[in-house]
Amino acid sequence: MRRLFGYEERSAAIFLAPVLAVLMGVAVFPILYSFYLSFFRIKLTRPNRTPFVGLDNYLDLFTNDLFWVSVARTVTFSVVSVAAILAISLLVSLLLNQNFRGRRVLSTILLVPWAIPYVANALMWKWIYDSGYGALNGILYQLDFIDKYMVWLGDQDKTIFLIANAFVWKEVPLATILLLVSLKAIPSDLYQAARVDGAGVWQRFIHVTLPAMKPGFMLVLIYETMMAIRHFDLFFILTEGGPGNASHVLSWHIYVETFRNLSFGSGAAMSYVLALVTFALSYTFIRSLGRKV
Amino acid sequence: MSDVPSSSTQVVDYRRRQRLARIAQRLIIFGGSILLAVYVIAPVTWLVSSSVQTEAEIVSVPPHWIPEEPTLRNFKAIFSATEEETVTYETRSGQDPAAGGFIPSTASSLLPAMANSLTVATLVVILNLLVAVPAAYSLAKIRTWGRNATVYFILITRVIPDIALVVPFFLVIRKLGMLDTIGSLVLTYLAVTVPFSVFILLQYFEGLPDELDKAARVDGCSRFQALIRVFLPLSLPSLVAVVLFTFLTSWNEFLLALMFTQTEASQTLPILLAAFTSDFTISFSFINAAGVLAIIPPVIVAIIFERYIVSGLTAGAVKG
Amino acid sequence: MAGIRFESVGKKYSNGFHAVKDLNLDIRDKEFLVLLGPSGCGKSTTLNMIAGLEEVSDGRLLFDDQMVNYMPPHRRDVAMVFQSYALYPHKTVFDNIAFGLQMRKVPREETARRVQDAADKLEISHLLDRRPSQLSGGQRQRVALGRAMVRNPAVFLMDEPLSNLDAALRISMRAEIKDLHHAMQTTFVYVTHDQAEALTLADRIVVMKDGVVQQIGTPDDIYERPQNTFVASFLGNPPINYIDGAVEVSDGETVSFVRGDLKLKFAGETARKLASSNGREIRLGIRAEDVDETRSSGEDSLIRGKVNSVLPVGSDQFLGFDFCGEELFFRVGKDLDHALGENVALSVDLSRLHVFDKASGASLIW
Amino acid sequence: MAADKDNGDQEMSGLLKSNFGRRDFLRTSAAAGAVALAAPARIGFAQGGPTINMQTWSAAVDTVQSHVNAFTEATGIPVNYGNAPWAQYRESMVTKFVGGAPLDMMWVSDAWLPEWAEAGWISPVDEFDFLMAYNAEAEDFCTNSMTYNGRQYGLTYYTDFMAFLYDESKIKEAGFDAPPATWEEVVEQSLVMKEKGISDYPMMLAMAQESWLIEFMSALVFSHGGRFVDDDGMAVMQEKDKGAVEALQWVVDAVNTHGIVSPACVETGELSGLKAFASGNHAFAMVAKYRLRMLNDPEQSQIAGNVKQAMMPKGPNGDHNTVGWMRFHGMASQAAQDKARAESTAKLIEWFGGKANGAYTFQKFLFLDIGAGFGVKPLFDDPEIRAAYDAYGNVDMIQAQQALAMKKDVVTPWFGEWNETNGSAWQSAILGNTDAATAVMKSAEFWDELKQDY
Repeated sequence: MRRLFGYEERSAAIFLAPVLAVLMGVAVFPILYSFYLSFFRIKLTRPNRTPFVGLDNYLDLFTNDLFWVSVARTVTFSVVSVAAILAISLLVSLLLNQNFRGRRVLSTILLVPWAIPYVANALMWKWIYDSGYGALNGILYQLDFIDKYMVWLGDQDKTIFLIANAFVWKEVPLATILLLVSLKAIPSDLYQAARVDGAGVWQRFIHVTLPAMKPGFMLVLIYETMMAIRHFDLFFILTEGGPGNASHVLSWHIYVETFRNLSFGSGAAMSYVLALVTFALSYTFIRSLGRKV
Repeated sequence: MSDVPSSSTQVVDYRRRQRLARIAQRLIIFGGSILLAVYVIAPVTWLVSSSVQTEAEIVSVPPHWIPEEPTLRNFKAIFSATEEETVTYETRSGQDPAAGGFIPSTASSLLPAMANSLTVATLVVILNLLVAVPAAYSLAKIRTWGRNATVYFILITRVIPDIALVVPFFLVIRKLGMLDTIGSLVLTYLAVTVPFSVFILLQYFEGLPDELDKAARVDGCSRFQALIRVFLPLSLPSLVAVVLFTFLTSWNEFLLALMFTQTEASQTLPILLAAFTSDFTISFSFINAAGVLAIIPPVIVAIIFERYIVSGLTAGAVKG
Repeated sequence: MAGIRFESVGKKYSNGFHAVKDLNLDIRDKEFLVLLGPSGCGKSTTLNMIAGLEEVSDGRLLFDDQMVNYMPPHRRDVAMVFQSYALYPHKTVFDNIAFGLQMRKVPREETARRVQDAADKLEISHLLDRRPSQLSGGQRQRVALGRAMVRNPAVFLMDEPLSNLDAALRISMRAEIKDLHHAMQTTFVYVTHDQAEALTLADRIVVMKDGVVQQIGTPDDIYERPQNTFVASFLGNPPINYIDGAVEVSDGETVSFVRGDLKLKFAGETARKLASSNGREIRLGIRAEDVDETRSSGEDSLIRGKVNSVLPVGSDQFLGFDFCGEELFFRVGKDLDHALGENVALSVDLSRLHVFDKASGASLIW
Repeated sequence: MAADKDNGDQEMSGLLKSNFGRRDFLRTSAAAGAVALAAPARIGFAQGGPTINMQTWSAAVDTVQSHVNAFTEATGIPVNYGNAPWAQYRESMVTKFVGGAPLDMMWVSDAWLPEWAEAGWISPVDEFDFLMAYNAEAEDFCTNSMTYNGRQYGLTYYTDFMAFLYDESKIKEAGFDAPPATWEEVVEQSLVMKEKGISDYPMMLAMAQESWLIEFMSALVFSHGGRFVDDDGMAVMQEKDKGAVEALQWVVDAVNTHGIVSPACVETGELSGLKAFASGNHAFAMVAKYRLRMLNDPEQSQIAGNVKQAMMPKGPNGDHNTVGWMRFHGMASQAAQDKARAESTAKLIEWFGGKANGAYTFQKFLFLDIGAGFGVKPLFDDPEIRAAYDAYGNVDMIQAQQALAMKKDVVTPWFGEWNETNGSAWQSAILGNTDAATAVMKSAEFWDELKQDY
């Protein structure tokens, strides 16, 4: 009795057609194509020897030490930066949700980091972190926090955190905006009801604000995790994976494998491992936060 | 205090506690704002300050926070773009040091590149809205088979690292005959931004009551009319979030632009910025000046739109 | 328009939930029909199917003999009032009410006139320029009603429209809705879980549970002649009391209910229907108000117990009554004075006893 | 290819070559549900036809553009000139080659020659006699660097070498009257400067992971009398006294023992290092010779006028050798396949790498505009050139050092891959994660592995 294409299905089809057309037309071919490449041993400098190797490119990863180093670096970078982004943007969005003088100015200032192209951002931080004449050393020295110029990016224990800082600095505005949008959707009578029920500030936050922010929170979590795991530009411009392999993250590893080593097959295989992890994380977040996107 | 009845003490205490709480709240807001502003603005201030320093001053140790001999030469170089079509031996920028020639010869391409970036970003924003809004509405409010599959399909298109997609993207663009055109960037940026635009709108639409949708349809709206007449006016904050997100993503994007563009006809701002760092003559102060200019258009866009998010013109009333 | 007919209609969601099962229902033109049941019983789903907001999975839904299974809501001539009112937050009251007319391309002057009319009737003319966020709950409710009224729809659907109001307002709005039905002379389908609303408003009531219709009938039918324990329990305040026991037929004509010392003699029709059921396990239902202390019709109508609680409710009082360890509630006159723990005997109105099969809960007499 | 088929291997013939066909594409994308293929016809640059596509990195853009315009005016051949940032140039070119973008002439770094030639992206130009004629006046170093497997792949765009520069005022302040001649003396003088507080880290070395790193390492190794690889291409870097261990050990000691090189050197790129030197932080620096001009420009440098060039210090077994490099104008294989396009492209190569209108115009402009070294000997006698050089450098010193410049010995098809590992290994040693010998050994093993693999 049910029709496959009732009015609802037809409406849905029409509404989804543009987005599906764009993604099918532009994104699907590249995805399938690079997936296809991941089953071949491709070295561009040997254009005539590109055998089909099945899963070898994937299996080889298990014995590739540098690959695992890069996984560890990626995990460190992602966990640190996503946690920082979430914490800061949560606080900032709560702050901006208050009514106070200067809020407009503050929120406009806040958007500035977002507005800087990544390349400019990376160059700016490179300039700030420079151990010779950088602004960070300058200000710390003038404020007497340090008595001689420090090594920043060149210190392998600090590198990844400094890069994370540059990343966080740039990503907080977007995360804040997304959280703010979800905060705006909380009806104020919910707060009043909670207040009547005797809930204190903290309880109101836990029981009213946080649950209502969940969808926005999830969106930020997924988006920023995806961005952090796959982030590339800062590593490229600030360190190229160095010093040693202190910032040799997975995305940089893939870049090196693909464009420096010209091994398109294994580069694609690594990309798909990364994609799988990203998808699994997103899926878990969606599920564990108990809501479909 | 001892002669004050205990009940009255309590009243006084309450009032004082409330006042203290309010003062504490103000202090927290004030302190938080200052801290945040400093964290955000300090690097940018340095960027601005160094953009008006000379190349020699910029490497001072310790840095000169306030330029001792401020100069607008970098900005002049950018804005004094010659109108001439063809560069000849005579009109080439000879890069004679005496004439401040360390400014990259491509300085005059910066404004055209900004124009390209602006065009690309604007088109991507418009197309995103056209494409993502109906999709998000459909996924949020129309319950049909294939809905979940569509959500995951959209998500999957964004989990693969761009690096892996660069070459196949290039093949698509070449086959479409769009190499070195703005169109190539519009198309690919649309494909990389639209999934998240859909998700931003989707989570917002899902927050709007189902009954609103039902009411509209019983009132005689087709699905399309319900979207246009009822949902769109209510989604301003999320629409603004999408506008900002897509505009800035397009404005910032580097890798694809690097691959698809090669001449002034299509090169975007980030490409020019990167190019400045690798010419024979490199001026950090000039690069910083270019960075400062790069911030201005998005900040203007943000200023235009942010109040719709921050003050939430309509959203508060939705569920009330 | 409009008679609405459900023919073996089912509604199954994609997650497998079967919200409505094999529904057969005829809604007559200009009737006030109330769908009554606890939450999740399928009543709202049924309403949504009439509106076209939910698609019918099985069977046929007909408006005046025309199948409308696939007709989207905006092509059906229905209006609906929602529990949350679902007013458009970005539109003024006027625009909220006018919206449906605008969508149907009613001329501007006509729209204005009808909106004004409706606003006058609902006494909200002074609010027309406000936005929903500036209105009180009752005002919003009226706007929601107005929005449906102006449409002059063939079917008027209401989904728990009063449940968000406070008690006093709810009662007065009931009366207004009843008036509205009279004035509009159109079919009303009204969903509620509130038995009082159902009993006051309905021409007919449909009681539903777990997607299945339990009973269809006039309020009187439903209250006086419940066809199963579910229907019987769902209506009545305090709810009907049950005592399990057996049928005893003596002398071939005296039919009684027996439980230990308690023996109640059935009267008239009931006795005749149970005459052949000697020894059958039954569940006896006694409505709270069907007892009396003053009337005394002999031992065969008395039920004895100990007073557990006394709850005055203004006009009457509820008596908590311990009968062989089971708690029964009765509604008695307020001038009666009983101390807690006191043993009392109440006389049961033998003509109003309800008898159900103990296992299935189905009525044995209606 | 046939052999592979016999082995049962599945071939993805030409999938990654530029002839990825329209039909392949349509088939794949149709399967993927592609739409939008009906998009407007080519808006971008014209394919084929008379237009020559020229791709460079973003350097001296204006100078190049003016020379391109003069070419079109002289020959009537239109040129589509595009450029991409140097740091990403190789990657963007890889994409363009693989993606089949129309390309005819492009700039190539000597380090990429084997790679690009093996991949079939660029073609030799030695069939054009009018191009080969220029070899007579060209530096042999350049001609050698453009030659792979006996074929010459282009004409020189520019060439330069790694120079040892010093800040004369700091040397004097420290009480020395001559710059150091050996690496040992560098340490001695530096320690004195440190002691006198003239500079915290007197020697500037830029050892960050970037494309310059191999040149810095090679200069250190060559000046220590070592090699990475011998003439047969076998790794010798791990061998004592003729390898790379001494050079690396010197750097490790300089950073960790003497503290005369900043530990931040592992994050310092050529550019940052240059700017730090220009800010007066250091007394010695190893940078490209053409940087002399900038360092002596008061607009850009706080030590302008004091920067002098010395011969590259030598190690115990070394002899002031340094590394040289060059970039050249090459021809894309797709141009070479089409006779008319090849002809036009060769003309463009000549216009840039040879003479234009009878003179080495481009080379001269390039030098005058930005100080980039030329690979054609006659220009040294040009009075204008000599005058320009004298303004900030010592021509004799430059010529003497240039004569000792050696080609990078690691330029092979697997250079890119090895370079990443080698760079990390060196950095690890400097960071103290491993000792110099182990680091170099690891690098050598990887070299042999790659060589064998190839």
